[in-house]
Amino acid sequence: MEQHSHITLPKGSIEKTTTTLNIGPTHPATHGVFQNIMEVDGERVVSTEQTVGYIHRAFEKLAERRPLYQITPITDRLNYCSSPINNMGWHITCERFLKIDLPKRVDYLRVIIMELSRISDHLICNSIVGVDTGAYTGFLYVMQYRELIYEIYEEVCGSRLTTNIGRIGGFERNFTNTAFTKLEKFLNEYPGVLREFEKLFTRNRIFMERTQGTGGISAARAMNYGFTGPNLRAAGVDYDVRVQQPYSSYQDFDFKVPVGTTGDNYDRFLVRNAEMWESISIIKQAYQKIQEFKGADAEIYHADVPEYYLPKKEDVYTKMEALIWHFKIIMGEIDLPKGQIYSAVEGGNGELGFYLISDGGRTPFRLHFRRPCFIYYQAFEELIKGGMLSDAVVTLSSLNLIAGELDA
Amino acid sequence: MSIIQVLFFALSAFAIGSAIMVLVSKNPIHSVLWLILVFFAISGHYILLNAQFLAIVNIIVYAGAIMVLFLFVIMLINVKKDSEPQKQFLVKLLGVVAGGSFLTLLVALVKQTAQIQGRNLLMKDGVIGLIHPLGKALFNEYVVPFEISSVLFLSAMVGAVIIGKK
Amino acid sequence: MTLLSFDWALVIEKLILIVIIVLTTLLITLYTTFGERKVAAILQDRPGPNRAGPFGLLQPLADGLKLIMKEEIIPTSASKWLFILGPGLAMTASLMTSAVIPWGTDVHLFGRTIALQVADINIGILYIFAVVSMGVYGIMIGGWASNNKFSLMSALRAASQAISYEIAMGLALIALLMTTGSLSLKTIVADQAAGNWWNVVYQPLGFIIFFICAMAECNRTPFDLPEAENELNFGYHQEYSSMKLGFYLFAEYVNMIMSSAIMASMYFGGYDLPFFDETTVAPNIAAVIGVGTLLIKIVLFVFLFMWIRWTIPRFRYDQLMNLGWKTMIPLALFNMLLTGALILAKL
Amino acid sequence: MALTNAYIQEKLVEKFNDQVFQFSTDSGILSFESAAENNLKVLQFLYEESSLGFTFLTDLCGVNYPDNQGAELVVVYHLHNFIENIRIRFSIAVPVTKSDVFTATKLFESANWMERETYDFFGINFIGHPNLKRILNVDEMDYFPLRKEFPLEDQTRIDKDDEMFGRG
Amino acid sequence: MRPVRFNLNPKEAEIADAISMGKAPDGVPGDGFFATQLSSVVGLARKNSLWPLPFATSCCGIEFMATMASHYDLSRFGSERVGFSPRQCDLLMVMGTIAKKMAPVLRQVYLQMAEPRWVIAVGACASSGGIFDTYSVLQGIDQVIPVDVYVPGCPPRPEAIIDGFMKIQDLVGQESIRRRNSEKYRDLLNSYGIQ
Amino acid sequence: MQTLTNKALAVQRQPMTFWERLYLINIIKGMMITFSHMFKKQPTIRYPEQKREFSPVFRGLHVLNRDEEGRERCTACGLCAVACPAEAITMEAAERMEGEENIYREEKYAAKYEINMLRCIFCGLCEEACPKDAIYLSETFAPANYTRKGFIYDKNDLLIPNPLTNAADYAKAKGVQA
Amino acid sequence: MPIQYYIYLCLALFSIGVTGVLTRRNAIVVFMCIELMLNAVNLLLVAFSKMFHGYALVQNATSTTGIDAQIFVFFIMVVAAAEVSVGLAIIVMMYRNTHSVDINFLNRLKN
Repeated sequence: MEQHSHITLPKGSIEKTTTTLNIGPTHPATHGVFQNIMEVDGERVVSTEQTVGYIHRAFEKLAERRPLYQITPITDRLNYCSSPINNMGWHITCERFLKIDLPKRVDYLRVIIMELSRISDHLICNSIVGVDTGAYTGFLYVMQYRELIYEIYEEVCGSRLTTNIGRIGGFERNFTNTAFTKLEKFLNEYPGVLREFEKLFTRNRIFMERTQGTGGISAARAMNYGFTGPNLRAAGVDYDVRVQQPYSSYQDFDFKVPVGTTGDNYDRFLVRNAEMWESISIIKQAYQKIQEFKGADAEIYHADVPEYYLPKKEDVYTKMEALIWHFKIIMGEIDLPKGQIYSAVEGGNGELGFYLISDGGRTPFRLHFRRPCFIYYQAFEELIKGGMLSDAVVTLSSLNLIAGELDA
Repeated sequence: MSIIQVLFFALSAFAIGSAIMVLVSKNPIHSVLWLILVFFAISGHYILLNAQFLAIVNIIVYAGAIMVLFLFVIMLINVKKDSEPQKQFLVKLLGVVAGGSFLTLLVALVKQTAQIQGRNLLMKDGVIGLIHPLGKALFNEYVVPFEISSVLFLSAMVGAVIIGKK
Repeated sequence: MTLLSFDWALVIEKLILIVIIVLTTLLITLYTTFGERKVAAILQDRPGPNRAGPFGLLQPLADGLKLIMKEEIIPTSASKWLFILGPGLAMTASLMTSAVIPWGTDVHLFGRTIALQVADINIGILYIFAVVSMGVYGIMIGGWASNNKFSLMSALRAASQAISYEIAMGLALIALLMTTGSLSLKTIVADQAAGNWWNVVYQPLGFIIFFICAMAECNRTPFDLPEAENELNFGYHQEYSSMKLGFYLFAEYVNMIMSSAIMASMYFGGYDLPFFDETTVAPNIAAVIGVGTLLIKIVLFVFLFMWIRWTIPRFRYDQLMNLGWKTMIPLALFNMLLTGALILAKL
Repeated sequence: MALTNAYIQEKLVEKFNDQVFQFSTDSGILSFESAAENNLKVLQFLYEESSLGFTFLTDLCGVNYPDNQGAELVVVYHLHNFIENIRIRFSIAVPVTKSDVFTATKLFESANWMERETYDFFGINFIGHPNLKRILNVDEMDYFPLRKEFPLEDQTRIDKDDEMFGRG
Repeated sequence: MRPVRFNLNPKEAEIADAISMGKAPDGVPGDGFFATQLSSVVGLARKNSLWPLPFATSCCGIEFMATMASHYDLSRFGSERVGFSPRQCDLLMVMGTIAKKMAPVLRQVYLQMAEPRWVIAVGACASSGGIFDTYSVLQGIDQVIPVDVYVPGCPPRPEAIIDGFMKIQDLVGQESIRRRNSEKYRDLLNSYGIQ
Repeated sequence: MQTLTNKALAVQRQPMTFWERLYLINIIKGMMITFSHMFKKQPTIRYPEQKREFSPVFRGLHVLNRDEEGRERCTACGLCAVACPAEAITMEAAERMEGEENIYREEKYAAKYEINMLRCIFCGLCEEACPKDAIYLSETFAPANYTRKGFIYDKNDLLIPNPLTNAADYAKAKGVQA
Repeated sequence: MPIQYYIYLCLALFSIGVTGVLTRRNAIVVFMCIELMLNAVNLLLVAFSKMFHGYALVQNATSTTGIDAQIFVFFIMVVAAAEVSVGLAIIVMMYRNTHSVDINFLNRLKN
């Protein structure tokens, strides 16, 4: 019929009943820097295409131009919610590569710092899940106590977030008594807050309904997607680098690896919460072990490696030999051994690996970071497909994607 | 002219003007909004006639529910202004002519009908439009139709859900 | 009693009353926004705004003046008139409710007896219902006119939410009407003030349903899906700047105050101060006490709204619908049947 | 049964003979190489052979050796067997002029973005990749920034005096 | 322990240096009394009601959270209503690295903001690129949008962020309501290619 | 998937009980928590009025140290500039002239010493790198400014007061309350 | 007020509705025009009810003559609401299937 002739539909448009939503890169749910181009049918997500790279900073290229000790500040900015883990992961990599053995006390101090930063990392993630389900107050309650962690960092290294904490071979200075007092304060006050936080969310039906059954993934799929850390554990695989390949004397501690069953948002939330409790227990054990060091042992805060660890300042001012080492280290004039190493630590959100290739020069020939976020953000589409738009938001935050790490 | 007459003519003009705007608006959303204004005008007439209950029900049901549904559907399928199909001018013209002659015919008819000549209506007095007598009538004499209409409504709802689920 | 009695003195009196009520409402609203920020702050262990004027009391004025002086942006792709109409409609609809609320007992001034109620229409509750059902247009039109997908989505959410919860609200009210036997708010309040129990005693379930539905109608957490900032980025008022945004933000608080006033009047005795015999004081003083009592009740309800908002997460769209259709409506029906049965049993 | 490096080597040689070579152990991790066209076969063998079971792709990255004529670009895979808790490193080399490598996305979903990243950084062309385009950098970029010949720095920077740093 | 603890001469910020200030050219009559009064009242209102748009991309965003949280509480300044809709905000707080891929987005957000708008670059990365002197990072956001206040630090402490915020407040409080219509302002925007 | 370790611990994920299904109980519990916070002491530091004590190792603005006789310690060796990952330090060396011994401690000194605070990431590596006890990070955080030029700190801004000519300020910089 | 006024008003509204049905092709607008016609009829019913009520009152002060018309209006509203819910569901379905709200498109039903 000719009167219909002007109603010609573009091909495929009859089937297309979806809307394209562009979420990000400045959408509140993406915490800044991801872009999700979502196809939604009403409120249901049909598909999504993730775009990343909005804060790509070329860490790997940068690291090729820097002597080892200058790479530490770069690792700070990988996962900035738990910078100390990155710092120490890098130091542990260097130490393994340079075959430096660390005194036990340094290991234990590192464990304390690392577990503190794991707590702060999980804390941010879980409270942001709370914020994204609409409850802002719990977030502010726990943020108060994150400040306690920051105070400890500040006491040890002088900075709050991008800590640049520790050096290859140990710490830059011994922990002061104030630091330990602050740690005790933290250990006393924190469990109560965490309990309160759990009470606010865990058994609240609205929260349970928002998170249960959304963003779930099976263990096999999660492994195929390269999940590690809490996200993999939530799916039911008890893989933890701290247990599988202990570093920094983690074998000396008694702790559990919490695992979930379905890998959904609620499981991730629970796993992170449980891990915080484990971290507190680890810190307590480590603190106890540290107190057992007495006398001169209690002054050890670095390994005795003059080639890599800066000499004492007083020696630099007075002794020629120390001054020479000082210059050599700072100028980066120490040749690295040839070879390559892959070393991993359990970062805030998964296996944080450092793949270092040295050709015998003074800077790494190539340094590659295995960034857990980058690897599992790929699975986002599978996680949220068929769910609601609101689920996508919660899933995004419960994956704990840190843009700095993701984009490197 | 009494205040009631003033109100009557104002509301009538308002109603007819808005109704015409319903017709001529290209954008269906505008049509909906104009139609809501028509309903308000009609509710105004009800109040003039002291049919308070009907006035308020008219707003609740028509303006508050039915038109929201219309708006909802239009937004849901998001019909764009330019994709709105238009009839050919001739067809439109024919439609207007037909409507106009229909009006003329009816007006002529009314003019000739003797029964209604010179009869007035009671404007603001009388209690039948109030909720009390209406409720009494509704739940005494008209209780069976009332129940039937509720069943009708329920079945319509079920039907709508079934159609929508397909 | 009709709506069309033209006593010019009465008209002037009513006009003055309307102006006073609207201005007072706006002033209270202004400070409710401030109160919301303060309450949130105190619940969250922080001081809240305290640098604008003494204790930050000038904060809402600063916000208002800033919003007025801000540039008006009407997106080029938006439909202009509707874009302006949206916030205006939202504001008007929310203010119109105040007409039927009895703010106190009669006042005697200049030899006249002035009722502190703009219009005592005998279908007051239905009127409230009609106005509430109009409130959603502001959001829908604004959201649609912004020509933004998030806003549109928010408008759809708002519409379906409003329609769904209106039903349960109405059913809860019907149960209340069965006990009071009147649709006039003035009568309902007067009955409660006359020494009877407050209606909440007879209708506890009905009150809870009404309260939840009121939260949903005001778009407050946990029902603030239309403006969920984490998903829809403030939804329908995303594209609004300047005072049009202010209107939307304001309308939410006006709605909140109005629904608090309605709840206070219908379930909590309105201007009735418990354990106090109003006849012992001069009528004008009694009226003032009544107004004060009502305001205190409103403030308490508003605080409750805020307290809930800053405690719990929000629903998801489908859960919201489930709650509305599968829980609230059956519950309200049950409440209605129960009330009916009890009334019959008593007779 | 504990899986040892020696056993893995033995199995690999048994299957691929001289197509896998350069076995070495660096910091406890067995590394070996193969020809570029065999990468998928090797990965599949490692994945599917029940006694090996390297089902987890830990990492995939590229390296550029500008001095190795004919093998300038290298792709390194780190694989992990969770149950036996052992890692291996496997690499292939391709020339920069014809950098064609088969994609591992069929085996590991996780390889998808890592390969895109490697393409973005080094320009290694993964054949069969579902969506091989730049991931971190802007699409308009016309070079592969992590190759050694390209400079790190933004050349337009004005607020720095390079001469003072001995890097000018 | 360090032999010195404090730097006694941190640089004072000269408000006259700000890009939005600057003297009126000769021959332009000053505002009348009423206009001046209005300006100052409006400035007072605006400075106490700066709604920030946190363009938080990385580390500084986390410190911004700390600034918003109970320990520092930015809401004391009347700014807790953070919005992510550019239309509703007055202050664009750019926190974190802006890569070249992100720069157009940032610019777009700036363009969408309603006048009057201010920009604060928080942290080394946003202000100058920081340690990321690399091919992919924008060396300071003032290459794409005009910046009113820079806050150094990587990331700045919450105190420093608040300090920067108060600098903005000073600026806002002194701004004439006519400034946004002035020739100078148009020239500034034109220099960024913004009409 | 078999367990990999003997340390696995399943998380507590019970189904909802009847009371939890009712929403209200847990909501009221949560509201009680928030309500109890109304009476808690606020940890807020009202910044411009109240100031927080920074730790003695805090990494803030740099200072250039002098020795007890008021001579500049810096010898312009450039180690700090090399160590700086952000390359924020610029310096120019000069030979000490006759008669300047009371100004400069070593034979070489920094004629120009500038730190770009906008570049600086306050990592503290320069402090560690200095072999002459000359540069330190202080407990003063870097203030914000309106222009880029307000962040180029030259020697005048960085040097601590001279103990001989300005003893009071020197004591203040040392943190010794006079 | 003479009853003719109301009759003319309602006729006008009704005719506008008729014209709309004839001239518009958008199913939703057509539907709205039908609602307009219904409302015109409703108004007329109320008007007549008041007319007869007025005359009945003269004879009997407590007469409720005319109330049935108002109840009829009430039922019309109920039916209209039911009709709209089904009708809009149909329109949505039609839109889903044809991606258009053009009523002429429905002609295809016969093929």
